[in-house]
Amino acid sequence: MSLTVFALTGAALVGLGVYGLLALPHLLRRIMCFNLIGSGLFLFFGAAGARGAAVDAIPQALIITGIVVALSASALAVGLVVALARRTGHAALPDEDRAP
Amino acid sequence: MMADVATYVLTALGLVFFVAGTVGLLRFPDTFSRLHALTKADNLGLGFIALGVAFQADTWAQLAMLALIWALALLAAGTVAQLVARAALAQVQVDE
Amino acid sequence: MTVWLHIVALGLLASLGGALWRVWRGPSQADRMMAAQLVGTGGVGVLIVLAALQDWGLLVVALALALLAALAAVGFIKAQTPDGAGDPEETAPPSGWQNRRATGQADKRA
Amino acid sequence: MSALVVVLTLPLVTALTVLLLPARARVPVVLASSALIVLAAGALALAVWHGGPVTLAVGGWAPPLGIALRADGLAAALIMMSALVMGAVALAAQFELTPDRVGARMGFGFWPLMLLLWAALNAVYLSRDLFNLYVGVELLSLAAVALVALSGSAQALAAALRYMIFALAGSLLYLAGVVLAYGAHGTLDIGLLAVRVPAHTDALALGLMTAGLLAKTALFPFHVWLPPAHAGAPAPASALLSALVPKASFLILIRLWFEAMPDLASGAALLVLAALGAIAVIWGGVLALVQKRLKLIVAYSTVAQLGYLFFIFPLAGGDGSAQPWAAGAWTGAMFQALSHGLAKAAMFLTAGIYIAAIGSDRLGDLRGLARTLPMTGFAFALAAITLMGLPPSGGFTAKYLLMTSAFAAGQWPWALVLAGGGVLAAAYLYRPIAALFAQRAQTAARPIPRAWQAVPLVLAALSILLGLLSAIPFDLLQIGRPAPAQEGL
Amino acid sequence: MSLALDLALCALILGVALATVAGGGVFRAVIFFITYGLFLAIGWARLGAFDVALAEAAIGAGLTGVLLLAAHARLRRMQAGDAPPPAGLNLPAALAGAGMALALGWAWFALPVPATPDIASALPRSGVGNPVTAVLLNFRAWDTLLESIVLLAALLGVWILARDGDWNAPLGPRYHALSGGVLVNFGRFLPPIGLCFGVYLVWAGADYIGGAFQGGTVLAAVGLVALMANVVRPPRVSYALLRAAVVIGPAVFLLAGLLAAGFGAGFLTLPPALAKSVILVIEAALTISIAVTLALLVIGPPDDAGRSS
Repeated sequence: MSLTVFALTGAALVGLGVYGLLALPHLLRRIMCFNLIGSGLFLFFGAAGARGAAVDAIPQALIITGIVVALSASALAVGLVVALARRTGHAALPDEDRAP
Repeated sequence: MMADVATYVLTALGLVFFVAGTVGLLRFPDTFSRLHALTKADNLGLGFIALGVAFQADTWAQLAMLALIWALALLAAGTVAQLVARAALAQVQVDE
Repeated sequence: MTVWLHIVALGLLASLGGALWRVWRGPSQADRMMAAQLVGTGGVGVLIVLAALQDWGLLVVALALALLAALAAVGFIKAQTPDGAGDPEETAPPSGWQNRRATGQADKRA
Repeated sequence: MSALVVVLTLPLVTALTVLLLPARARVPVVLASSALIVLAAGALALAVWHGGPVTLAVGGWAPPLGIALRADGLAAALIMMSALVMGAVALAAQFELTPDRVGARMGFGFWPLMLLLWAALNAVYLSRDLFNLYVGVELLSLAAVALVALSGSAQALAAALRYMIFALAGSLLYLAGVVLAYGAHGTLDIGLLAVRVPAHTDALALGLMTAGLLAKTALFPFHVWLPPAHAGAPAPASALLSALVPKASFLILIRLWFEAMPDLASGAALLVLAALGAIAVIWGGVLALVQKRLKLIVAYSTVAQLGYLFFIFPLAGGDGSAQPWAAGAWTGAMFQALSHGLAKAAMFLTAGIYIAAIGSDRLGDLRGLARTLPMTGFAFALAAITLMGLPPSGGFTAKYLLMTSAFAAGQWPWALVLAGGGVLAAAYLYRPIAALFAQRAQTAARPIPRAWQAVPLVLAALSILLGLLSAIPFDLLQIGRPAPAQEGL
Repeated sequence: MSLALDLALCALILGVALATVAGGGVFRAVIFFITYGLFLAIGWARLGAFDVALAEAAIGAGLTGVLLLAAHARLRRMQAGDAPPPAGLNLPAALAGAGMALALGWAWFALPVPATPDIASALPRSGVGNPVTAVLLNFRAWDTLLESIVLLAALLGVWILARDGDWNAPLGPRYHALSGGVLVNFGRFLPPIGLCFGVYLVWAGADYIGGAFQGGTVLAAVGLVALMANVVRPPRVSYALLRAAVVIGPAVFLLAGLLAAGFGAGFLTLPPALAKSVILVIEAALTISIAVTLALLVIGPPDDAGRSS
């Protein structure tokens, strides 16, 4: 039962993150939303890996790898946002596509 | 048995301090009084919880760990409270 | 004992929920950060209780959390200073703090 | 030590070495090790050619516990193509990205990022493990985003961020599918997933992974990030990004649809994939037609050329088994991937030469440059032949194979798109060619070393050679080809 | 009782996440995000995934939080700290989010319970007793090696974001602090504790809770405190020892794998007799690289404050 609670929480976190990613213009908030989606997926994964008779260690190891990868990506994204703001004064992408 | 009683009493006390800290955080009128309420309460709260749980510990290592956690929290909270107060004094800024 | 520890953990979580309201309300950044600090300490408390309840190994997690909460707070303090790299105790930035080779007190010491 | 381990690790070893070396030792080391990797890629292809697919259980742990690597003909061919492109880009970059031309920052940053990109590509080509592929693709994306941002202009940074958002969203969608796949089957290995007990969640898992990979492959309508990113990077980086990076996510799509879960392919899904590809061919071509800068034309052409790859899904099969055209479409799409890689890298490298010579890549400024830089103009024209799909290029072989299978399968709309796309390519490439070969030179050009000019020429010639000697790559691509690619999805 | 605790915890996790997404103001969102990581760490503890709880506490709640706080402060000084909050509910986005959540929710009830890889019988040959460490450093070592390279790629990516004029300046902003002040004393006092704790985590990770990533993160955290308190000075990009520290982890890992291949055992194959010591050596080297890389990722590219606006 507890596992279901955590898994559904994970699913809801993914939904929240997807909403924020699409709806929020500020890039720092989008980065946070990426992390919400990632951690929601991991929570779902962790709950799924704990269903068997013994807790499966592979999801846990993969999640740790995933957390580190997510941090790496966040750090690069944050760096890009700061560098962009330094040159343009905005922390949001221009709305119009460069495509004609 | 005695150990269990100690745990009940001390953790309850810790909980009370935490709740008091939260109430202070919510009720006090300005930033500085909230800050004061907070640092006192949550350090004592954590201390009593740690002490209460310590009566359930099996090994000395666990006791040492509990002591270390509390000491670290105390140190960090003291430092941080002082610096945050200075920062807040320098610029009482209201964001958004 | 198990039931009691559950109750303590639940009570702590409820108290933290209250602190979150202060994070929401602010109004100053310091208010939000201090409330978050209380949430951090409370989280350490919850983990200590869970350590007694589930596995003493969780004390390691509690210690890591305590350490990292301090880092977040220091990061906040830095961010509060005028240039984002200072120290609130330097009431005014040392003369020429813009220039890293200039005579900030900390520079002399190093 | 097997060639597979060498191609897997030598780019990494070189990247780490380059970080420790002083600036002047950097380029010789990269060039030497690039040559070694090309040799190792050749040895790997030879080993696959003679002995069939090469497999390796990393750490001695077989799946589902460990990670399996496998070089089939397709992986070997892609590794070889990537090695050639990387080697050429390194040769061009030693002229173009020297510290005194572009500054110490770019002069340093390009090399380790290029090598990490290479390592990620080879890791993805070889891996059989869905989560390992995730890590590999993340490494690929981070290195690629950094390369886009390398020039540091506001435009490049915005393009890099837009790219990053698509790449991260794609990664997370893919990861969601991986989580469901492991949750349902307890394995991440492509081979073991192929023999799994089907679960209700499989379609969702495959759909999520596919959507994520489409975003990374820049298939219409996920293509908006690609042109600014590829056009904003320094030319050698653009060459890598356009020629190689989308191929990695496309390869994972192939692995998923043809190897891991071919049983889930429904006619409608295959139709959607190919239809999006068809729209990309037309839309990318039309947009390329209206661009005024050479790099943007070439970048939009990538959107169009990647679209052809997706014709593989409905054409590499039909409703029966063992149709004769299956081989044609599957191999045709792979030929497209290979020849586009070589030709597109050549085009971006020529763009880099023009920018170095006259400081601009506007079509108006390029007028008459083929007179001052004849080798470069010739290289561009050769690469254009491949992209238009004219004989005897590799692009012609690709489109011929795809078109005959479309007719054989009775799916003539794809053939129509192939023909239309060829006409569009001829139209959008005619403009820069006409400008380059115009009678009088517009701008005075700075001299360009002949060795630099020769690099894109060699790549473009290789893309033609791929068509002339198509029998060898054709046979290599058949080695270890998954059964559904023979019988159709 | 236990279920009530989990329900309360999940409610807090969701509430904090909602506040991160829906609340106005970027700073508030950052603070909520920090508390989110904390509650998530407790959630992992409840799920029995102690190593993940440790990683989440250290990385999710700690480092990511500092990263975002520092970025927000920099953006605020460029008047880019906030964007106008979007008006009302974005319906397409809400539909996409709800669709995704519902799809995953449905999947949870539709997922079969599969047979999972047999770790227990392979564990004695892995050289370590902690199954998570065995997966990370032995069974799926190639993942972990690539992951350490991902960190390196991110660091290079952050470095090249420097302005050309700043390239030879020390990394990060120019931190300064009042000599003898509270912050400096804290910056002197904390690192020794963190050092012991981090090393303990690496050492204990082989058989108990911990590991190179968690230990490295703790080291990075105290390193950051020391940097911010100006007790330690950040080096320049060109500093040889820095380059060596960043490279040593992946390098030792690769070398071990290639040596194994050279002796005919196969790439990254650790003979059971040697596995424990080899893993400890790899973890020690990895910890150094992870700690340095993570700390430098957070402080960002060289940024000469004197020339910044």
